[in-house]
Parts: sequence; C-alpha cells; structure tokens
Amino acid sequence: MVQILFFSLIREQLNTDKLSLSLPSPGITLQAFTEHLIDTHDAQWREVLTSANIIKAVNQRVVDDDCCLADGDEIAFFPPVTGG
Amino acid sequence: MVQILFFSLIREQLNTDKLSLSLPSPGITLQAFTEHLIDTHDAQWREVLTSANIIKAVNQRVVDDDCCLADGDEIAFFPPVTGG
Amino acid sequence: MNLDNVSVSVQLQDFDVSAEIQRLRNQSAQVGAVASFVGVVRDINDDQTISILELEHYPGMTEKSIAEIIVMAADRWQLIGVRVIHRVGKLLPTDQIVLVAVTSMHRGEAFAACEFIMDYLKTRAPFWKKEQTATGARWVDARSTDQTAADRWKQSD
Amino acid sequence: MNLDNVSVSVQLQDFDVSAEIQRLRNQSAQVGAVASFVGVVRDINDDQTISILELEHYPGMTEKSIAEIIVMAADRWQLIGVRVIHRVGKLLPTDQIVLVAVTSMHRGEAFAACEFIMDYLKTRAPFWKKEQTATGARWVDARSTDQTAADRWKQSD
Repeated sequence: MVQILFFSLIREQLNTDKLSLSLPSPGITLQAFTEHLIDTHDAQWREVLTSANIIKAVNQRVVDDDCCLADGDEIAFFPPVTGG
Repeated sequence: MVQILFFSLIREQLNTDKLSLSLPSPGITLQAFTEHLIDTHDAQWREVLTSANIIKAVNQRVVDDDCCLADGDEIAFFPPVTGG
Repeated sequence: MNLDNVSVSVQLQDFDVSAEIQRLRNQSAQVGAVASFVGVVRDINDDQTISILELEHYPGMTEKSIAEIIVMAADRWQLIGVRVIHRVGKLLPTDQIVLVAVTSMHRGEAFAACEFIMDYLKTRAPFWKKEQTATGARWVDARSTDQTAADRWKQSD
Repeated sequence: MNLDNVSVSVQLQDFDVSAEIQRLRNQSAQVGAVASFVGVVRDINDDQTISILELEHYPGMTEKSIAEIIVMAADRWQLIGVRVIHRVGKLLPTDQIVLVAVTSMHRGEAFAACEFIMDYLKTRAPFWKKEQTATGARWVDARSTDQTAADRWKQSD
C-alpha cells in the first residue's frame, strides 16, 4: 500500500485529501503512477494532476516524475508553496 | 565663545571632557584652531590632537580640517566610533 | 552549529519574539548578533481587503524541509543558533505569521543566514495561504519574486 | 516614510523586542515584514574575558547621526517604520546593546534597510566601548571589517 496526499487547491479541486492504494506494479515510476490515478478517476483528475505547476513529493521530499515508487511510500501532490 | 568636547580615549588622555574658549579669530579654520589648542597646552595635547585617526565634529557633524569656525560652535574630538 | 541550538515549530498559537531571542542569547555567551525576521498578515493584498488568512501545511514535511534549509545555512555561515516558528490555521491582519531568528558571533553571518532561511522557506516549505476577501476565498498565488530571491543564493561552483 | 513612524532612543535601561515590534506592527496594517537586529555583549572579545562593557556616547550627536542614517535608508528603500534603541552605561555579557527594527510591505526592503542602518551606525554614530578585563580596562579598537561592511552600500552613481 502507498498513501497519497493532496493539499491546498489540489485537495479542493479533487475533493480528496488522502487515498490508500496498492501500487499497480512494484518500482512503477511516479509518472506512470500518476497516469494510473488519472485513469481510475473522473476527467477532473486528468486536468488537475497534469497541470503545469503541480509539485510532487515522495516521502516528504520533492521529486521528479521518473522517481520509482515502493510499497509504503507517502506520495503528495500540491501547488507551488506560499508560506512565510 | 565656543564649546570644545573630548570623548573616550581622547578625553582620558587629555584628562579633560570639555572647555569653553573664545575663538582666537573669527572664521579661523578647524586646523588653525586645533594648533591654537595645542600651543596653549602641554606636549601631550600635540601628540593626542594630531594622532592620525582622530575625528573632529563641528555642531555634531563630522568635518574636515578646513572647516571654518564661528562663535557659538560646538567642537568635538574623538577616536573612531565603536558602538552597535 | 550545535544541533541542540536549532528549534523548529509549526503551531496554531502566537509567539513572543523577546522570549525567543532571550532563549537564543542564553545558548552561548559568544552570541554577539541576533538577526530576526517576523512576517505579518497585511490587510490588503493584490488590491483586495483581507478579512482572514488561513494557512494550510503538510505536517511532517514542513518541519523536515525547514530543518534542511537550516542545515544548508549552517554549512554556509558560522552560526550559533536558529529558531523558526511558523503559524498555521486562521490568522487576522496584523497577526504574526512566521519568525526566523539566527544568532552568530558577528552580524554579517546572522543577517545573511536569516534572509537565506526566509527566502528558502518561502519557496520550499509546504505551506499554502488562503485569503478570505469581500468577494470570496482565494488561494494566494506563488510570486516569481520569491523564486528570484531564493535563486540569488545559488552558488556558482 | 511617515516620520511619525521613526523613533530613536539612547538609554541606560534594557528594551523589550516584542513590545517594540508590536508598536511597529500597529503603525500600519500594510506592514508585512519586520526585520530586526539585536547586538549582544559577548563574554570573550579578542581572546580576553570581558567582565563589564561600558558604553560612552556623545549626547545629541548620537541621536542626530542615527536619524540621518534612517533618512538615508528611507531614501533607498520603501519603508513603513524604523525603531532604533542603543544602550549606554555599564553592560554585562549576554546583555542587549542595540536594537534596529525596520518594517516594510515586503521583506527585501526591511532586511536591506536593517543591515544598512546597523552598518552605518557602527561606523558613524558616536559611541565608544570600553571593556573591563582581568588585566585592566581597554577601549575597543574600531574594526576595519565594519568600515568594509559600510562601504558595500556606497552607490556607484
């Protein structure tokens, strides 16, 4: 199982704050996993999860799309940060 | 009359914190006035008042030696500042 | 820098800058300089009056990312202590949002590290601001000027 | 900058940074950034243990020179308020010496102006430090690094 978290505008647009899923295949890339999420949800998910400035983190570290996932990972999707 | 103030190390070396004097001549330069002070005091004053890094202020503003003095001026001698 | 002298909090409640600076000063009698920054909620942003500012964050990643930024700062400058507090939840105009306080022997290091930590926190720590205005709620857009400020610190090596 | 929002004090007693920042924040709900600096007495300076630090100043000229430095800063950056407090008299290690706090809408201005005011205060405001050490009293020497820090701000125009 992996845990998937959504924050801020992304959370509101998807009306989802977290999901728990089994990885469709071990070692799948973040890009392929994002496609899997899109394919298993409605059209809004494609629009939101492919937006140009979306940030993705794995285990609380910002990563690129070619990052490989493992069971137990925490995956997060969020817009550019605006704290401080 | 002008008032002359000495601060910090200069004050200690001259053992004087302030003096009131008549200007020897109106419009005298600060350089000539400093010479006047030296000439009317003991040898220690020459050493202290001609030291390379001494700072001079007239009416609470740092000035050059060619500054012309007027009656009522406040003249100060002090070493480089070390506050903050 | 002794890691015992680093502290990061993400909290709902307000903070007392004097008390935080006092604690930093007590860490070492070699502290000669305390540079600090407080971010404050403004009443008008992008021409709209703000009634409430709500701060969301990513628990765990926020603390971790700020700790990493502090380690980067300690690699670049000789620091004695660092304290970062970031508030979350609902805030009002004039409320304090964030504190970054840095101590060092001499002021140059403290100033540079304090600004560095703020610039990186702005672009890397996962916080998001939502403003309540007369015309509704809106998520604050990231500013390119914040990215520019952080990019200034990139070392050409 | 509204000159009502500028305040300079030279005083014997200690200061409360939180209270000073609170007052600056209350000047305008447009304050988004508060940059501040606190200088602190260190227990060891130039390899000697300091028991007491005594601060002498030139009454009248100190306030005037700091006010002029603040005007220069306000000419260069868009500021909302400035508060400077400098203590005089006898201080002990870990005591606060000086506070410079600057407010602005955005943080870049506040940081730059705060550091500028400190750098100029260090080289222009007539204060002198005398240290009591185990081997007697000594006047602190001016540091060339302070002049270098102030010179950084010279504009090439």
